[in-house]
Amino acid sequence: MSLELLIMFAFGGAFLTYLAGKISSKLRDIFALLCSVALVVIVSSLYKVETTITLYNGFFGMPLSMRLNPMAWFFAIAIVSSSALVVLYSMSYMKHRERTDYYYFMLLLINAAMLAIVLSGDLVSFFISWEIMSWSTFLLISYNRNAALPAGIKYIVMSLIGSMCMLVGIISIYTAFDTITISEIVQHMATATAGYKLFLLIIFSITFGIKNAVVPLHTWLPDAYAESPSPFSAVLSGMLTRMGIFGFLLIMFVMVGAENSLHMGRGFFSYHNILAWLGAITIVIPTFIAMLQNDAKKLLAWHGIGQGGYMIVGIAFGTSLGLAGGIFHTLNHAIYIILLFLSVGAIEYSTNGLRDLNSLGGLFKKMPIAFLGGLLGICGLIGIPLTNGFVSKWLIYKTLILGKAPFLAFATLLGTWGTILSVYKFLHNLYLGQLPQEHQNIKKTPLAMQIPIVILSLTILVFGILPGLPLKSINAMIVSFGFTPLTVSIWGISSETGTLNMINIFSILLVVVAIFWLIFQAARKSTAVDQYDNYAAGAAIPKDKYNYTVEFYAPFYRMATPYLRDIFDMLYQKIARFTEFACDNIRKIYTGYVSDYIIYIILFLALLISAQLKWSVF
Amino acid sequence: MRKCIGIILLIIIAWGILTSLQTMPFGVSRAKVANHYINNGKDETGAANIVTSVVINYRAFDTLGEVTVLFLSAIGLGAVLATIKTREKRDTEKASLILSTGCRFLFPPIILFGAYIFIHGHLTPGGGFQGGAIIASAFLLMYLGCHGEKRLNDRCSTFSESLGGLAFVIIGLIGLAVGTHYFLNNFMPLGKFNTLLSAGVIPIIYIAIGFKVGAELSKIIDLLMEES
Amino acid sequence: MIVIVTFLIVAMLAAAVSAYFFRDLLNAVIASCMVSLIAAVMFILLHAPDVAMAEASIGAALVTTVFVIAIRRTTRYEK
Amino acid sequence: MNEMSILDPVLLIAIPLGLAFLIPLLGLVSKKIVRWIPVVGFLFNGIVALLILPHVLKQPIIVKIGGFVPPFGINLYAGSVGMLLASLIAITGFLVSIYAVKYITKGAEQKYHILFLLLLTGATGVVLTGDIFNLFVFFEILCISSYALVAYLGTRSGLEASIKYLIQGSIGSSFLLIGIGLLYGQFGTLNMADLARQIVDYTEPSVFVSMVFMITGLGIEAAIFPLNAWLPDAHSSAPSSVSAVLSGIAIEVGLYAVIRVLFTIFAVSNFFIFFMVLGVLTVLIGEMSAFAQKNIKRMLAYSSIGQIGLIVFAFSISTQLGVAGGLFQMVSHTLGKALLFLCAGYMIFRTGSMEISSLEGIGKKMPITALCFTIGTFSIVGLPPFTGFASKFMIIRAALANGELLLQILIGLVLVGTIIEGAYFFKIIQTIYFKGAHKTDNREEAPVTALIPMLILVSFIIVIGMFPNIIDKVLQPAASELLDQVKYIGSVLG
Repeated sequence: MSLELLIMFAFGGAFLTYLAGKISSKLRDIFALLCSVALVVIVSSLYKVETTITLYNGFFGMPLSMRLNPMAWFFAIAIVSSSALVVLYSMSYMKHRERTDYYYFMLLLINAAMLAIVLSGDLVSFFISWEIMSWSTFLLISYNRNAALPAGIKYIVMSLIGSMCMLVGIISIYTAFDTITISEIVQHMATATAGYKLFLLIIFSITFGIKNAVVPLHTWLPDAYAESPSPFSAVLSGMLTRMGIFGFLLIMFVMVGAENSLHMGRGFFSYHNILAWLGAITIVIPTFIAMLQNDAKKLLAWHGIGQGGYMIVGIAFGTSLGLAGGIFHTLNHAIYIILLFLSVGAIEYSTNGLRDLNSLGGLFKKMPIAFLGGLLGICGLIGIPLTNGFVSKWLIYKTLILGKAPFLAFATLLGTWGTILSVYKFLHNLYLGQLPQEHQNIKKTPLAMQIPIVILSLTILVFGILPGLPLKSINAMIVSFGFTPLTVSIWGISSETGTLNMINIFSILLVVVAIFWLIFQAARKSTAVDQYDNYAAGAAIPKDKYNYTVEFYAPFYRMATPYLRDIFDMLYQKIARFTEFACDNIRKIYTGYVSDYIIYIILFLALLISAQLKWSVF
Repeated sequence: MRKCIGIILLIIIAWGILTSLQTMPFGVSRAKVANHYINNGKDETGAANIVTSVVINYRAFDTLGEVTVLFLSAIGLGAVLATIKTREKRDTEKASLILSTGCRFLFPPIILFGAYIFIHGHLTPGGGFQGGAIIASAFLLMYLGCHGEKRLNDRCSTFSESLGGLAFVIIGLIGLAVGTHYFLNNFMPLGKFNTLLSAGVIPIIYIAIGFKVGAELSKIIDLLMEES
Repeated sequence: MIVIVTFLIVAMLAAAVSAYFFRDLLNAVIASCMVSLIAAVMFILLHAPDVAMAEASIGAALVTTVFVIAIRRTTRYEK
Repeated sequence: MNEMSILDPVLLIAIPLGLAFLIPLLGLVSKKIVRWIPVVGFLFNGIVALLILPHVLKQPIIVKIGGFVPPFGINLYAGSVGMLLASLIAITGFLVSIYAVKYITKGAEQKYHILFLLLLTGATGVVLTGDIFNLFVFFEILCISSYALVAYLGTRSGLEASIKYLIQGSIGSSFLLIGIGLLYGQFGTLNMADLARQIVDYTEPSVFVSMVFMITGLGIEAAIFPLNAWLPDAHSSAPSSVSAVLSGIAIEVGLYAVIRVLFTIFAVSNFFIFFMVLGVLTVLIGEMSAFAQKNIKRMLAYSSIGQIGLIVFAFSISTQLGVAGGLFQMVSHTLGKALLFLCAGYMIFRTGSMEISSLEGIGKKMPITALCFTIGTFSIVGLPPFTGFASKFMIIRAALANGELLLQILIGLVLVGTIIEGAYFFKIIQTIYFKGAHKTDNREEAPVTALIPMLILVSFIIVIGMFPNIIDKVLQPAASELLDQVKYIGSVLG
């Protein structure tokens, strides 16, 4: 019962929020918040519950069902809690924007659709929810107008390509096995040929690869992230994109089954190995492209792609450790990237929409909470110990080293170095350095925006120090895939070559930090001066030159730009232009002259007649 | 070039039609449906004119459709012409006295002839369509010969075309309501063969059609004449 | 009888062909009117008087008038 | 049978015909009543059709007009397909005529209503008749009223489109007539069942010639690829309420006739591969042409071509699933496209231009209309949970069911068409909602008489999309009726 209630609550809440907005905006805000909090409560009350319910048989007599299992619960709780935080954040962020009813409606609808995706027990309801999610996302990406419009089109076209692939896959499964219920498909899959399984894996991988932005299919993401409203960018990067990971888990380990999907092909040219390599490429290239970005959100967006690569590498490697790492990284990534987008959003809110890294700086004092969020966020992103990103990255490195994959391991490390370089720029150009004059009197960050940032920051630390909390339920998920369980304690995880125990690291670090702090306190001699109170060779520095963070990586930029172009995006643009050209020419078949049209008609008739009478084709 | 292609294509089509036609022996009765009409038409419908029995009884539904097509073309023409307002007065020469008198003299007999044709539709060749067309040609004569003097009465033509069509449909519906419950059933007594009051509903329908067709065709002429 | 029929057919064909070749559209209309008229006669010879009646009144009279009206509203000569 | 005689399917044709004849008379009394006559007529039709529909699912009703046994008289064949389409026509007609009450204000109003009524009556006749010449007659009614309605606005483009349509349509009609004539010459009967029975054991290749003539003739109205050049002009220059039925009903009915001829009369199986390729070509060319359009109604018209291609493709799979999918796609296209044209009608009316760029900010100005439009596009593109998805699902299922390589390749191409379709429809949605300045125009919503039909169509789209079982109960018998030639012959000739 509670599952139906959950879904009804999610979808109904979205519609009612819209209606409430017609009455008063205050009522709507409260209602939206209540809805999303209620969803968190309901989902968390369903912990360790495993049920299956049939919604109805209305769709061509196919039973559309919902099922709850460890995997679904894990993703569901992540979805609802992140969306609750985002809704809370939006209450202030979106206050003075137009069409807020619509915004909340779409936000909650996307949330409900994602919930329906992870809870769906059959492929048709999976597809339906997937598509609802896709089109509502499109509607929300376009929300910011202007530059957001092409981004939206790019997103929806790629998304449609993915959906069509998935639809073909689903229907072929239905024709092959005569069922759409996932649990039944699993049983039937044993009878399928290896070729068919490979077909399924590939065709679903296209869909999920597009959604998760695996490298050749990633081009929709940077624009979409950058141009959406910031709270929605957070949802987009945190959970929505990661529905791709959910999909990969579903197709690889649930439907096709681990023992099949990990033995598809031979040697290097096996399915999961190629996927892992794609993941590695996804880590390296976007991370370095991120370094070149001057738009805070675009920078984060490219990191979003790159981090997706870690997850892919983890789950494609296909050991319990790797899987745990991949899944955990999905959660961790969600937490810190939402945090980062929310803090960038806070800056955007305060500076009236500025997010250009070159024109900001020194906001540390003005917006301490946002700075905290940004700092902890990038710590998580890099994977500094004591933050959650460290644990999942550690798991992935460990997997790759244990799995004797030095190149992949090197790629992941390379990605981390790139991350460090680029997020330093991010942190520095936003919060550190000099505060430009025009930002001296920026708006204060409202409380509703601060609370989510604080909560997420704390979560990063909690999961970093106590990784066992989420790893337990991840472990349950891995077991349900048929892998050997990990030995997880609340402080960490042990594997055959070494144990990760965060409490040790925590205490060591605590001591080190305390010592350093004392040293710094004792040795502090610097004095604070105003930013214009500095001179070079006796002359004041021109004002426009004072911000030394402008063009932070200029030499690197000059060196790397030719190699770091997004060739896939260029290729797709070319295809799109060609299609447009072709469309324009096809149209010219309809010349506008009746005599031509009559020739067509007569030609058609004459062709058919002669085909039959002369050659008896039919 | 284009013409050549067109001709070649048309030749291919003609070839197709010819091969089809070769399979039909000319003049030999193969149609069993037609045989049925010839053999049983008299008894089943009571009409002396077999063509009429087919048109108004066996295939009355088609006739209803055709009447509608005619109705449509008049209405459609009216609808299109109503939107184009480019009326310009042209100088027209008045017809000579002899011509106009002759036309006026001929008008009643032609009308009468048309009426005769459709009233006797079930007995002699012709019927509602032909009668209506003849009536319309009488109006045409008036338009040509006595320019602008006598115009079709709009209200009158509307009445006759509407009532004609309605009568057809209502007779059909009465057939559905009474007797054997078939639409357009010949529910009235067939009467004595080969007399004016025979063949059940056929004469009534034919009169309705005659009025309707006459009114519609005249209206089309009226519309076009008025415009020019 | 056969002579009459042959004559009618030849005349009909001639009228049809000349309707195609006339540059003066009014002439073409009259020629096509002749086709209809001869067709009506042919129908009578083929014992189909009702069809003949329809052909004479509609094909020969009404259609011709409609064409003439159309010509009057547009141009008389084919370009 | 006795209690059924009250609900005779022939009423679906007779009553609207009678009402159409009545309109000129009523027009003399009051101009206002006339507007409501089509509404009344189609309300009646809708009720009757929906009441009859459950009866025909198991056993078709054969209506003998005039009481003559087929093949001697004309008969109506009110089977599941016929009644399904007849109900669809009646419902759409009802909604569109409500819309037209306020929408049609210019020109010869009374004549518009007559033509509109007869257009759909002709369509009903085509789908119900069991006689091939009768089909031709009703087809003519359908075509002639559409010629006139296309030119109704009297604009230059309208007249030009109408003339083009008239020329091509007349060629089509005459080809159809030639085909029927050849068939009658060969078999001496006009009854479809009787013809089918005789054609089964007739081996001369020349029977194919008559079939080709009929297919070409009907194909012009059905807008199959090389024969559809009239469509974009005609559908875009007609008044929007007319475009809605032309796109939603007229071409579907044309296609129904093609399918009926192919499946029931000739039952040619090896023609379908050709037809399938034609369908895919129609999809691709329609969608690609739509992509480049700047005029919203032209875009919708081209998109109709694409949809027709999809339906043709579905039918030519010629399995139970494929045919059912094709019929379903017909239903969803009718609902979706009618909705789109109705919405576009008032959008154009309010902005005064058919250019897509002029629709900027209409989402604020006419929120409900814009919302309906959005839902319509989603349904046409085939996004869940709207009807378009359910029907597309069925078609893809049918295409993949056989495991034939050709079918798989073709369905791939169809899906490419869908993606192109998605791209241009989503662009329009962005234009409606997200383009232009943030100005707050005062609201200029469409009148209630327009909103009611739109909202009803939206609710149909959503309900059928979520519960396709409702309609699947009709689709399955309908598909088996189309495929089962023997049963058709048996139930007509006894």
